[in-house]
Amino acid sequence: MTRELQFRDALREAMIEEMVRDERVFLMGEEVAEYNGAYKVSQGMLEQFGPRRIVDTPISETGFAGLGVGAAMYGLRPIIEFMSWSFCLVAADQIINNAPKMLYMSGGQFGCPIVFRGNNGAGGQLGSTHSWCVESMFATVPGLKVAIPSTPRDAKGLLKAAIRDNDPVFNLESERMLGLGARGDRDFSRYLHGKWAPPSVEEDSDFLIPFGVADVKKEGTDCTIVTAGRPVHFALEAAEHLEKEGINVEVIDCRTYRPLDIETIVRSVKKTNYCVVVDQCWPFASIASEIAMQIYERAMDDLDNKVIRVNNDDVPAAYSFPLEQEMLPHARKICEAVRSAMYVA
Amino acid sequence: MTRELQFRDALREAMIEEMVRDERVFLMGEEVAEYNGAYKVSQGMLEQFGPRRIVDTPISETGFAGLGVGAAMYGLRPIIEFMSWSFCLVAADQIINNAPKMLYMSGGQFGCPIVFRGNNGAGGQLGSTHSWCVESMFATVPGLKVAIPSTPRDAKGLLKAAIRDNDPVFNLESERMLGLGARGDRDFSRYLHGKWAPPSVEEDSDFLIPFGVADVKKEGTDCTIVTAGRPVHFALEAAEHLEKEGINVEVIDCRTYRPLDIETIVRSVKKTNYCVVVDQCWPFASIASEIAMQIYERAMDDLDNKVIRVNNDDVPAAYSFPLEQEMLPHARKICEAVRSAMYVA
Amino acid sequence: MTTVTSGKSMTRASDSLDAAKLLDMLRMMMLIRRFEERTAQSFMQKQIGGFCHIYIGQEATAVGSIFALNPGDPVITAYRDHGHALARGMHPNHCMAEMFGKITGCAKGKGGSMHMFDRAHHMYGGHAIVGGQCPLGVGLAFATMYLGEEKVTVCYLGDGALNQGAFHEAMNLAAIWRLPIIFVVENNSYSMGTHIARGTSMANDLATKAHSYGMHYAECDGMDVLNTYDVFKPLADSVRGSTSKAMGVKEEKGIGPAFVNCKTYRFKGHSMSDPQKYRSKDEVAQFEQKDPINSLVNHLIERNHATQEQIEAMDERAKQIALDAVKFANESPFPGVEELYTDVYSQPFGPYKVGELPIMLRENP
Amino acid sequence: MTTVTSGKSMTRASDSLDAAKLLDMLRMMMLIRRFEERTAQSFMQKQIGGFCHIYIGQEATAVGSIFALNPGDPVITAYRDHGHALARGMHPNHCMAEMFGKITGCAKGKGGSMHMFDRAHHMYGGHAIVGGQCPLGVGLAFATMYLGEEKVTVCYLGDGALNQGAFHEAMNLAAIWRLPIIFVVENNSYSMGTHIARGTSMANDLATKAHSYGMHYAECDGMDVLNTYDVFKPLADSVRGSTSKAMGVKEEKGIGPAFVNCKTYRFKGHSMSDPQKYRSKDEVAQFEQKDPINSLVNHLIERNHATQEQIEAMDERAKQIALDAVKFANESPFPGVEELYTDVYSQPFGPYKVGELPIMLRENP
Ligand SMILES: Cc1ncc(C[n+]2csc(CCOP(=O)(O)OP(=O)(O)O)c2C)c(N)n1
Ligand SMILES: Cc1ncc(C[n+]2csc(CCOP(=O)(O)OP(=O)(O)O)c2C)c(N)n1
Ligand SMILES: [Mg+2]
Ligand SMILES: [Mg+2]
Repeated sequence: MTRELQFRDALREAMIEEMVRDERVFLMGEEVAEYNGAYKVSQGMLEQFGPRRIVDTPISETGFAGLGVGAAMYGLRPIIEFMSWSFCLVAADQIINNAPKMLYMSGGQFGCPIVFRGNNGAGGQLGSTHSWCVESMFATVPGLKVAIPSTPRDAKGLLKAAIRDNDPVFNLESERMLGLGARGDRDFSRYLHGKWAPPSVEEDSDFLIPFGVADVKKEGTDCTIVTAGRPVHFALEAAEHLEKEGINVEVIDCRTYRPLDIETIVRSVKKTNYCVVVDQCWPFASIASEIAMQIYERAMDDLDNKVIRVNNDDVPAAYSFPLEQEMLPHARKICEAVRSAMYVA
Repeated sequence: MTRELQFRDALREAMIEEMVRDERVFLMGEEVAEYNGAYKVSQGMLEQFGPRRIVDTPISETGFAGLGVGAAMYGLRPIIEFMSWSFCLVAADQIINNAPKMLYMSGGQFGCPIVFRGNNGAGGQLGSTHSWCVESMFATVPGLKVAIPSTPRDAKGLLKAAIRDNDPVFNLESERMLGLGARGDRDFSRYLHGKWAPPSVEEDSDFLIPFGVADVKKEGTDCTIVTAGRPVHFALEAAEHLEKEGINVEVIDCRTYRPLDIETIVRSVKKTNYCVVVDQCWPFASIASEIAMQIYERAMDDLDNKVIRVNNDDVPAAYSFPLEQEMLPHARKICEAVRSAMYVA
Repeated sequence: MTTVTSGKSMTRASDSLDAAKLLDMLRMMMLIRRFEERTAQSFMQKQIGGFCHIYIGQEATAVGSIFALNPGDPVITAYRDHGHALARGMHPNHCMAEMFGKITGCAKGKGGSMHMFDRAHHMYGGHAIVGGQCPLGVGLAFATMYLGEEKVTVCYLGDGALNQGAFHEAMNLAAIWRLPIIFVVENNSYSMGTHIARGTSMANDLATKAHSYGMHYAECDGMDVLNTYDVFKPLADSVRGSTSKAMGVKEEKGIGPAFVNCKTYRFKGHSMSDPQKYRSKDEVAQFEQKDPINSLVNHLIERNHATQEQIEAMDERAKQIALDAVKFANESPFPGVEELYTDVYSQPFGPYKVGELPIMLRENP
Repeated sequence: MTTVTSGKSMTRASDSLDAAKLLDMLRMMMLIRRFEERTAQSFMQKQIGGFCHIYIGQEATAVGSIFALNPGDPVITAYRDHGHALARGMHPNHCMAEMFGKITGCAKGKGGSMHMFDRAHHMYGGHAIVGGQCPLGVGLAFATMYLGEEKVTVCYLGDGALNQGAFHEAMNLAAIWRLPIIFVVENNSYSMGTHIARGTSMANDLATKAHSYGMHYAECDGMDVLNTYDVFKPLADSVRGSTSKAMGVKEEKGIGPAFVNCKTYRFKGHSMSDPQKYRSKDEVAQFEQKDPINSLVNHLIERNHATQEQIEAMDERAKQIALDAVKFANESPFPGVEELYTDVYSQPFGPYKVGELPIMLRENP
């Protein structure tokens, strides 16, 4: 029996279970405690764990991100919430200089088991400074791990794995997905049923999704779509459209970008011989460029056409609804890319 | 007659000429005035222009980078020096949220004609927090322009163009190149002679190198090497080695990564049918991935083998000399890549 | 350096304001109030998207301070910016249309509620990253000093921004270079659900923060437009055109930068989606007693500067303007998708194009 | 909250130090001095690369403060960190070898001069981004509070870091949560070529900065190891183990965080490549009069705690240890290129491998 579980609840379950399991884990961020989370992800956690372990911060991302790194060096296992990854830019030095390099700079003496998490990608009409997708910028940094879940099941399994991981993990969630699971069948999409909800804690308190293992979210034979995070849903929407046209795509969810499970991707491309890569960042030097490049490196001879990528339009995010919608790597763009990849006029 | 001009002098000439030409241009940064520049790039400029236009700052990158953006909105044309681009991370929000998005967010009302410049890439054994290459991370951001000169001639022409440009430009210099031109013939390299020194101000005070125009630094017939900045010199060093083996490479210097002159690159690839892309960033989602991807997009049928990329090793920069040297995209790696691209055992 | 002024102990600048000017202030506060009511309504009706921060309750802050400025003095603020835009002179139609995401908006719909820019009125924008506008404000002040202009920049921030590094760096730069800038904390005691006392050390003594930068400090009752004006008018005049030996002048002018703690209160939630469990209804009701509009109305009526009927007519007019703004916004078209690629670069390349200026500026360049 | 202590007006903590302890202090300062002379020499001989910041002149600061700590109290600092590493107990061999980029270095040659880490001695590193260590220090203090440990974290910074946002955010967080941390400004008046008065507003009154965060303030003569100890000993004891109601405890213990202005001077240039035109030879000479080592020597001799011969022998010994360190570093091998891919991840994937701990820790885990 599949639980009807929202994405935000899955995140919360992951944190609660790990906090119960390990006294060293704590959650810190803006409005996570008394306000119960700006997006209600941490609802009730203050009550359960008290102010020592669920810590409200002032608007000081550099301060509390760095605090997390220091605490991790000392042996704690912080979860630092950015209300939005867009706000992590003021803390960039702490998260991409200190967190991922401490182990190396100290010659292996001080690790940094920390999770930074929060909303990534366009919310709803938040404008250009509030709509960052950080995966392209940050997955380039050695020392980090980057997870980007697309379903409540993955959200829980990846976040639990992230909290237990001994390295710094960026967990990229999406404001647009937090409510998934509460809006009826559309979200569940007929492709996802079994892959929707994680087991409950009674069933499996050690339910973890290992890093670097991609998931075939929909099997198909005609063209491989590689993606992760919110665009998985765009891809599944496109899959429904394309199915009507007789095109049966395979949708691969990378789940983590660093490490990247290129084997699973290549296996699929060898089967379908066509490939579209979808990512929600701006195209230049993006995750999509990287994945495409790696496919060429390993499976060029299996490709019957070029790899086509679908990204955000290469412009800042606009506020206006029609502009923002058009900018995203939405289903229509993906359909067009698949048709073009498959030489279907 | 070619002038013996150091890279740092070329940068200074560019700034001085533009400051003489336009009263709105000023230079601001740490130690740029009284100290004459941490790397002597701004030597003598305080004396020439006074403290209003050559401004020493405290160690407050967020503060003075943002100051520059505000001043640019008001109509000035700031040059903001980061002693090293590694230090720009504490100012990330100002330089990638405010500078490149102001025009868009204001619907075209407030432009941001500003140049951020400084040393990029590994210096000499500075360790991982001080050895950032920011081109992969930042060239992904729409609204920015990114220049990365490799010779004194380009340094001057590009910086002058950057200062006159009405958009925010990141000018990525290199500590390892500032002294180029003073160390004898090795630097000039027999390939570069004509391309070394810019005209003097008397010859041409409007000597500008337009953005988005790549330069063929060495013509060749057998394999295209695409790169920019310091790695151009690694590539030329590789070219000398390979010449002895009878391989005649063509070396293309992108000069600006955003805009990217893909036409010139593709033209060369169509001629040589083999391609190696070299960049000094970490490989994942890098400039090299992007350029390779664009080559596949436009010239896949002209390639007789895969595009091979050469990057920094995918690890933080180590301090220790042999480790740092090995990490870089050095000539030996490039030679191997070319041989492998050309199926030469 | 250790002065504290509050506008109360001095001859009041507002005493020299004639009735017409006072009525202008009232008119503007009423406009903001009625405009914001329509904003909130339009948000509930899903005509406005994104984050939407309502200014109701804080009107006296923007109006009292901006009325103390010269027309060319630059103003910059955070994302709770509708009030400042209107007070600075932006037409309500362009402000509302922006929130509707329409091409007729001040930023052609590209900025939205949090990004109100108006070049003609020297409004350098609302800015959405907390504290991020502070270094920009310093840059505006630097530019006016650089150009030798007689100006003062006013940089607003929320109390939550006191905890951001950007604010501190900005304060220090302003102080060492004696820049003509006034930092104004619109201190409504909350950043989202966090009371200032939980987030800011020494929250009850912001004077010491100003003094730790050697900066002039003032405070005002941000619920009282006249007191706010009283503090800002002389302060703006003494900060305006400040110069610094560090920048090469021989004789320093002006008092350099200042910091104003403007105690105010927002009557509505942080944004439109705030359940407001962090404060009591009583607390809100108590501040509603100090409604800045009522206070000024009473002041005017007591002094026979206006009749009740006049006041009501003004309020009707404000309602009508707000309604017209909604109508204008509603009837305006969305930007076409080709607008995606304009205004990215002033000197475009590849797929990019130069954009047209917003009609707001084309009408009033 | 507005206390200012200087160690002079109170019973001196150092009065209770016996001769052996005082001689230990002297020994450590001599070691740092001689070690740094060799460091500078090795840099000139190009055996050390990168940026190299010499601690000569500031020895009393690290030694006086660290001797006031318990062995388990965490210490963290900026890039001018050799003195702290040695004072905290790092073996000079591992410190020097690190600078030579050798596998026997404290960080296997991966960190270099600016990144001295020693887990066994609770040295949480030198950090090269100015101000960046301050939030880390707050994290260490948070962790000790979280775990209910009786510890105090000491976080050193240069005067240049006063102008970084990270420092301010760290101060505020420490203050609101009463964290057991002491921020120590090693105030040598210069950040590279910039005198503190040019870069920091109110440079002559750092007390107000501390008070603006409601933080305990103290100052000490960083050229005088005993005065430094006198200030730090009681301060560390009262800060150690501080707790906070904000974190859920009923009874608050300790005085919370503190800020110490340690006035010191560097005798050498900022780094090895500094022509030092920003200060006069006279100024340097004047401070050399206050050489912290000479002062302690005089103190010891006056009180008959040591003879001139003993002192000379100690100094010879320090020279020898420094020379041995160079020899050790010289004779050690460079890391093999396979070390490129170790220590990137604790749980590696793909090309990465788990690294071995530095021999420093394997010998003394
Ligand atoms: C750097 C950053 N962190 C977090 C946020 C999210 N955020 C937006 S408004 C806000 C509260 C700000 O409160 P305050 O500064 O007091 O302004 P007010 O809302 O009271 O006007 C927060 C946390 C942000 N926009 N930027
Ligand atoms: C964020 C940042 N900006 C600039 C630098 C370059 N830098 C290194 S040390 C230094 C001066 C620091 O002076 P201070 O903090 O007083 O320490 P001191 O050298 O006197 O020990 C500067 C500007 C840096 N490392 N980090
Ligand atoms: Mg507030
Ligand atoms: Mg200093």
